[in-house]
Amino acid sequence: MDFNRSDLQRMLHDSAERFVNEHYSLEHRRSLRAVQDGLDTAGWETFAELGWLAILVPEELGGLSGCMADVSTLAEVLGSRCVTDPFISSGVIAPTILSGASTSQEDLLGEIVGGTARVALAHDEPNERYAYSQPRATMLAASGDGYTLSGQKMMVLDAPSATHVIVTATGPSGAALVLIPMDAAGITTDAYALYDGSRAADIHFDGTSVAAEAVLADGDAASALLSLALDRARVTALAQAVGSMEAELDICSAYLKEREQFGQPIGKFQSLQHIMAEMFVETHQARSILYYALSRLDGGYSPDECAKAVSLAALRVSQAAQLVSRQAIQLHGGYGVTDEYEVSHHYRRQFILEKTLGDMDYFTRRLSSL
Amino acid sequence: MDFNRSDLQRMLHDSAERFVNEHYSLEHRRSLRAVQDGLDTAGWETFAELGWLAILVPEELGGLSGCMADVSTLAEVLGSRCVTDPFISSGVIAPTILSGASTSQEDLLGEIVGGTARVALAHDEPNERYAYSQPRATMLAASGDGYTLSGQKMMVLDAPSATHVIVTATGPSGAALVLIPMDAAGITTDAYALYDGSRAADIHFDGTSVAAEAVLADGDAASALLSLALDRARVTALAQAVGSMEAELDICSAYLKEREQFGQPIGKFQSLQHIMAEMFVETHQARSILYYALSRLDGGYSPDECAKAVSLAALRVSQAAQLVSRQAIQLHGGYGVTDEYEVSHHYRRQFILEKTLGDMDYFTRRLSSL
Amino acid sequence: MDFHQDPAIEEFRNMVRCVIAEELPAEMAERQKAHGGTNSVVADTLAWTGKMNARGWSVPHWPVEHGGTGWSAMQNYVFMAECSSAFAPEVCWGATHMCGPVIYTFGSEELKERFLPDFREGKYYICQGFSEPSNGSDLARLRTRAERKGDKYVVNGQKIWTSCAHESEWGFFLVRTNPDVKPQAGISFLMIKMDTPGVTVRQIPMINGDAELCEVFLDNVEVPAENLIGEEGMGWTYAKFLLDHERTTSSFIFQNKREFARAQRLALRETIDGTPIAHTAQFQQRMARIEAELTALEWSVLRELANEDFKYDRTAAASTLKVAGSQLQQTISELQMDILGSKATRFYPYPQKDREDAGPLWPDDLGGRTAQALIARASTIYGGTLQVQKGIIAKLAFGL
Amino acid sequence: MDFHQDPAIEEFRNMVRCVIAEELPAEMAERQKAHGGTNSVVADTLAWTGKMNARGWSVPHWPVEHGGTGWSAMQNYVFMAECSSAFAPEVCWGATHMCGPVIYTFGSEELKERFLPDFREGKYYICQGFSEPSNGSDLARLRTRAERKGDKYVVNGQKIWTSCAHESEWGFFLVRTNPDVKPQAGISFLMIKMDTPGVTVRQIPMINGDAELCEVFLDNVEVPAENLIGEEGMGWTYAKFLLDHERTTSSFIFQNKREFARAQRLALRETIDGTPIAHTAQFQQRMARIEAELTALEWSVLRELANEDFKYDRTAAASTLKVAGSQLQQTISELQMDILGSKATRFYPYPQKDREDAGPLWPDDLGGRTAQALIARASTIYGGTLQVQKGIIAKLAFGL
Repeated sequence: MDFNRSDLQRMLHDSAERFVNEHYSLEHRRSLRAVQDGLDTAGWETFAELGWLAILVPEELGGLSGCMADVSTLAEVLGSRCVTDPFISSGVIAPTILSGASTSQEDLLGEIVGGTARVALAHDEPNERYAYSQPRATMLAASGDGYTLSGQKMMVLDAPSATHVIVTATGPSGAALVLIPMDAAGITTDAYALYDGSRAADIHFDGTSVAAEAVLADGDAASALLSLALDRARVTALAQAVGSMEAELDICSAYLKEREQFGQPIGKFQSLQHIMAEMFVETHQARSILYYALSRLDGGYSPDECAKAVSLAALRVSQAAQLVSRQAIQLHGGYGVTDEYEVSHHYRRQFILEKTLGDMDYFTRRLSSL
Repeated sequence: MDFNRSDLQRMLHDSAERFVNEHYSLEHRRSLRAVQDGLDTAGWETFAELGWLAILVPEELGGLSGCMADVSTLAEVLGSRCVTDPFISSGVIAPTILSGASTSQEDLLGEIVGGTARVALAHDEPNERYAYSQPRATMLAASGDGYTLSGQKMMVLDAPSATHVIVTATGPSGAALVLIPMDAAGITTDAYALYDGSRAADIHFDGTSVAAEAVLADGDAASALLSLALDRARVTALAQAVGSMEAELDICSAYLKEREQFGQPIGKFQSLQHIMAEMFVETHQARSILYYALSRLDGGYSPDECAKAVSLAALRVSQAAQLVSRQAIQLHGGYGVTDEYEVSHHYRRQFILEKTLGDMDYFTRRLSSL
Repeated sequence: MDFHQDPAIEEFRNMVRCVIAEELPAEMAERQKAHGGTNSVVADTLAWTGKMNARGWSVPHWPVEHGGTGWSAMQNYVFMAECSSAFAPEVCWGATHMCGPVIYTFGSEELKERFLPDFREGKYYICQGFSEPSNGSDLARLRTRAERKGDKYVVNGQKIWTSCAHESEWGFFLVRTNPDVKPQAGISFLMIKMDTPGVTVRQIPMINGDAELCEVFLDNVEVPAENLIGEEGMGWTYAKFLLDHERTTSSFIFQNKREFARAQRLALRETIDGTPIAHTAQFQQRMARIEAELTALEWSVLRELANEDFKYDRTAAASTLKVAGSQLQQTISELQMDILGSKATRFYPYPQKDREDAGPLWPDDLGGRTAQALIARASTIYGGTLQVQKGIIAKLAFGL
Repeated sequence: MDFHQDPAIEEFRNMVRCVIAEELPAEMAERQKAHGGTNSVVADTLAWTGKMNARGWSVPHWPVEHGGTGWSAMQNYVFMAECSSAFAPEVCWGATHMCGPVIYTFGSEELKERFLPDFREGKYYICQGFSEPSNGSDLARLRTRAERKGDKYVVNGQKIWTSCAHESEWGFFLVRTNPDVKPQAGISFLMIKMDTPGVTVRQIPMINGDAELCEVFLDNVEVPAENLIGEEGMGWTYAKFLLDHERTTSSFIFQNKREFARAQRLALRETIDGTPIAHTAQFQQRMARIEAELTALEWSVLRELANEDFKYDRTAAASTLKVAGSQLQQTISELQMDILGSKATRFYPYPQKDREDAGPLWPDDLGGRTAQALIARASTIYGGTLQVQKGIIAKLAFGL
C-alpha cells in the first residue's frame, strides 16, 4: 500500500491548491451570491482547462480514465476553500452515468470536458429522501417512437446552471435514467440557493418529450449505474469535507495563537488545546476512513462492498465534520457565527455536504439492509 | 413546591448519614465479600431499628405510611456509601406487593419491619430481560386446593439472604404473584455475587406446592402490582445512584486538591476542572429528574404517567451515572481502578444499579410503547 | 419535600392562555413562529409590549410600585411559558430585564420617571453595549472610555454584538470612567441616545443570513452626565446584579420546550420510506434522551424558582442551567435539521419574499428552522462561553 | 496512492493461520478467550512463546541477527492480527517489545547473550518498573534512587503498576543514578533480578477482581553494575526510543477488532422479546458507528505502517492512535455490557472454580466479559492518560 500521492495526483493537488488560493477568496465567494445561477463562469472555465472535468471520463471518450483517488485529491483541495462549483454533478455523477450509458454520449461528454455543458441529476422526490427503491412521482410513458416524462423532482443540485438534467423515473421496463436538455418544452423549474451558496431547483415535468436514445439506461442497469454514480458522488463529498476540516485545523490553530483574552493568547488555555486535539483526532480518523472507501471504489469490489464502505465512511466523516465544524466556531467565539470569518462558511458547507447525498440516518439504515 | 426536606426527612437523612459513616467503611464493605449470603447482619438490625423497613408499610399494618420521597431521602444516603444491603427488595418491593395483596400479609410485613424476614422478587427468566409481558418459563398449575409452581428464574436479587421469595408466574388466570418460603420443598438455588458485592441467585422450581392464600394477586391486579413495585424499586435505585454521584463529587474534588503532578495539585489543570464541572452538571440534572419521577409516583398520577416519568428519569440518571462514575476513575488515574479507592466501588455499584432493574435500552423501548 | 403543584397555578395558566389568545394577532404569531433569528421583529416586540402594558402585564416581574403585577416566581414562570408556547414576540429584554431593573434599583427618581414608563409601554427599542471586540469573555477589560468634561461625558470606543442597535432609540453602555483603578472598579453604566452625533452602527452579517447584531462605534460622543445610572464606578456591580437577578433565564427553558414540541410535530409529518420519522426506532431513541434532558432542565429551573436549599454556591447552579440549556438549544436544533434532512439545506428564512413563491412542496413550518439552527451555534458562546461557565462551576462549587 | 493489498499478503495470512491452528492448544485459546484481565496467564504466555520460538517466530519484528524473521511491517501486522483473533496468549510484552529492543540496540554483547535468547524462548517472565506512586503521568520525576557503590548499584525506592511482578524472574527498571542534573538526564535503565534481597512485591487488588498489577518495594537492593543497560544517564532516551519504536501498538487494533467481532456474536445470541439484539434498530445504529470508528482506526494504523508522508509531527499521529484506540476499547466493552444486560452484573471471571457450576443458563462466552469491561477504564489512563495525549497533540501538531 502507498498513501502518498502519485505524480499525477501531486500535479493535480498542487495546481488545484494554487488555483483555489488565487481565485476563491472569502470575498469572491460571498460575491457569487449575487450571480443569478450561482455559477462562477471564470472559475468553471479553469476547471475545464485544467482537465478536472475529464478525470472520470474514459480515455477512448476523450478523458483521463482517472480513478476516485484522483478525484478525491482534487475534491479535498476544493473543500479547503468551500468551493461550491458544480463539480460533483458535472465532474463525477454525469461522467459516470454518461460513460456507462447504453447509447453513446460522446458528444455531450466532450462538451462537459470542455466546460460548455453542465449536467445535474434529478432524483429526490417529495416525501422521498436520499436513495430509495423506485421513483413514484416521476413516470416515463411510451409515446410514438419515444416517451413522455411527467412528474416532480426536488432538490436537484446544481440545476440552475445546468444545460442538461439526468432524471430518474419509473418507465415501462422499471427504473430508467433519462437525459433531458434544460431548455426542453414542458419543464418548469423553481430555483433556490442553499445555505452554502450552492444552487438547486425543484423541477416539474409536464409531458416532456423524450427521444428513445435519451434513455441512458433502464431496469437493473439503470439502478446499478445510479448507485455507482451516487456512491462516487458521496465519496467526493466526503473528500471535500475532509479538506474542509483540515483547513479548519489551520485556521483555528492560527487564531488561537493570535487572539488574546485574559492577558494571553487563548491557545494557552488547556481546555482549548484539548478541543484542538480532539479536532485533530477526528480529522485524522476521517481521512483514514476516506482511504478505506477509496480502496473499495477503486479496487474492483462488489456494489455491496462499496455500499458498505461508503456508508461506514459517511458515518465516520459526518461525525468528524460535525465535531470539527462546531468546535471551530466555538473556538472563534462570536466571530465564528458571523459571515465574515471562514469558519462559518466551512460550517455551512459541511452541513450541506452532510445532508444532500444521504445523512447519517440514511447510511445507518442502508448498512442494516446490506 | 418545596424541595427542602420535611422534618421526618431531615431526621431520616441525618440518622442515615450518621449510621453509614460509622458503619460502612470501605474496609467493612470489602470484608462482607467473605460473608456467605452477603448479608451484613448487624447492619440489617439497625435498618429495622431505625424504622427504615417500615417506611412504605401502611400505618394500619404497623408501618409509617411514608412516601417515595421519604424512601429517596434514605436511598440517597445509602448510595453515598455504596450500601448493598437488600433494602430495595425488602424495604420497597416486598412492602408494596404484600400490602397490596389480595390476602392479608400482616404477619410477614411485621417480620419484615422487624428485620427477621427478608423477601426477594423472582422475575427475570432465561432470555427474558427486565420487564416483559408474561412469564413463559414459570408456570403455576392448579393442584387440589392449591397450586404447584414449576420453572426457572434468573438473577433474583438478594435471594441468598432472603427468607421468602415472591415469584411471577403464568397461572390459570394469567399473571400471578406467588409467595414462597425459601425453605419450601422443590426449590434449587444457585447463588452468586454481583460485581458490587451484592448477591443474587438463579432459582429452579420443581413442582413446588403453593397454598391458595400464597397467591398474592393474579390477572391484571398482579401485573399492576408488579409494575408499581418495579417502578418504586427503580426510583429507589436512581436515588441511590444520585447519592453515589454526589459522594463522588466530594471524593474527586478533594483528590484533585491533594494529588500533585508536574509540581502542582492536579486540580489546577483546566482540563480536569472542566471534567469536574461536567460531573457537577450531570449530577445536578440527575437530581432534578429524580424529583420529577418522585412527583409522579407520590402525586397520584396514572400508571402510564408514572411509567413515563420513571423511564425518562432512568435514562437521564443512567447517562449521568455513566459520565460521573467513569470520569471519577479517570480523575484518579491508576488508583481509580484499584479495589482500594472508593471510586472503583462507586463505579461498580452504579453499574449494577443501572443494569439490574432495566437498562437504557429497555427504558427507551418502554417509552416508545407508552 | 412537596412536589404538588398548587391548583391555583393551573387556573392562572388558563387565565393567561385566554388573554394571550385574545391579544395575540395571528399574523404576529406566524411571524414569530417562522422567525429564525435571536430577536423578534422589533415592531412586533414593541406592539406586543404595548398590548401587554394595556393589561398591566408588560413588566410583571417588576416591583408593583414600578408597574409590576406582584405575581409569584411561579406565576411569572407560567406567564413566560405561555407567551413562548403561543409564539408571542419576545420582549425587549434589554429594557424589561436589564436596564429597567438597574434603573429602578439604582437610578435616581428623575431617571426612573424618564425611562421606566417608556420601557413598560414599549415606546422604543433599547440595545445593550457591554461587549467589545477585544474583550469577549473577559468583560472587565473593556476599553470604551467615557471622560467627564463639565456636565457631559465624552465617549470613545467600540462595542460589538449589540442586538438591534440599528433599530434602537437608546442604548445602555458599560464604559470606563476611571482608567487608574483596577479594571472592575472603573466602570460605569451610561444611557446613550443612539442618534447622538458620533454614534455609528454597522450591522454584522451573520451565519444565518441575519444582520441583527451590530458593531457600535463611539467617536467623541457627548452624553449628558445625567444619563449616568447610579454612581460612577459602580457599573460592574450593576452588571453582576443583573446576573444574580436572572438565574433561570440562561436555561432557555421556554424556547427549548417549544422547539422540542416543534421537532415532535415535524417528526410526525416528515417521512422516511413512508413511515413518519417519529415512528422510527432511531429517532425514538434520540428523542427520548432529549426529552429526558429537557425534563431534567425544567426541574432544575423549578428547584431554582422554589429557592431550594443548596449545598453549593447558587451561582454554580445558574451556570449549570446555562451549560445544560445552551447545549440543549443546539441539540434540539440539530434534531430538527436531521428530521428535515435535505430540505434543511435550503436558504429559506422568514420573512422573505421568496417564501410566497415556494409552493406546496415547502410547507410554511420549514421557514426559519435552519436559520435558527445555525445561529444556535452561538448559544454556547454568548453570555459567557461554555468554557467560562465550566470554569465558574469548578471554582464556585469545588474551589478549584 | 495505491490501496491494493499485495496478494502475497493474503497467502502469508493463510500460512500464518494454518501454523497457529496447528500450534495453539484448544484449552489455551479457551483460557485466553475468557480472560478478563490485561495480561494473559503467565504460564500460557511462556508456553506459547516457546512454541513460536521453535518456529523461529517468537520475536518476528526483531532484527534477523537477533532472531527476527525479516518480515515486512505489514507481515508483522498480519501475524499479530491472526494471533489475536485466534485467541493466542499475549506475549511477554516487556521482554519482546520493550526490554529486548533496548538491549539489542543499546546493550553490550554480554547483555545480549545473557538475555536475548531467554526472551526469545520465553524462559521466564519479566516485568517493567517505570511508574512510581508519586509520578503518574509525570514520569521524568521518578525518585527511585540507584547509588553506585563499587561494582554495584544500591537501589532504594518504590515502583507501581508493575504487571505480574509476582511471577517475574527479572524486571527492567528506570532508576535515578544522578540527582544533581535535570530530571530527564539522571535516569538509567537497570535489570534487577526479582529474587534479590530487598525486593518486596505486593499485588494490588483491582476493580475487576484481578491482582496482576503490583507494587515493588526496593529496599537497599544490591544490583551488579553489569546489569546496567547502555550508558548511565541515558535511561530516559531509551524509554523515549521505545515510544517511537511502537507507534501503532497503542491503537489496540487487534484487541478492538476481536472484541467487536465478539460483540457481534453476542448480539446475535442474546435476545430482547425474542429478537436477537443484533436485529434491533437501536443496536444496529450503535454498532454501525462503532464499526465505522474501528475501520477508521485500522486505516489509521495502515497509514502509519505504510509510512505515509505526514504533514504533522509523527508523534501526534501516534497519540491519535492512542486517543482513538483507548476510547474504542471502552466503547466496545460498554457495548458488550449492554448486549448482556443484567447478566453482565454477575461476578463471573475466568478461570474461576465456580464457572464449572454455572450450568447452561450461563454460556461460557460470558466469562471474563465484565472483568474486561471494568479494567478497560484504565485504557485511557495507562501509557499516558487521555489528557496527556491531547496535550501532546496540541503541542506537536499545532505548537500550542
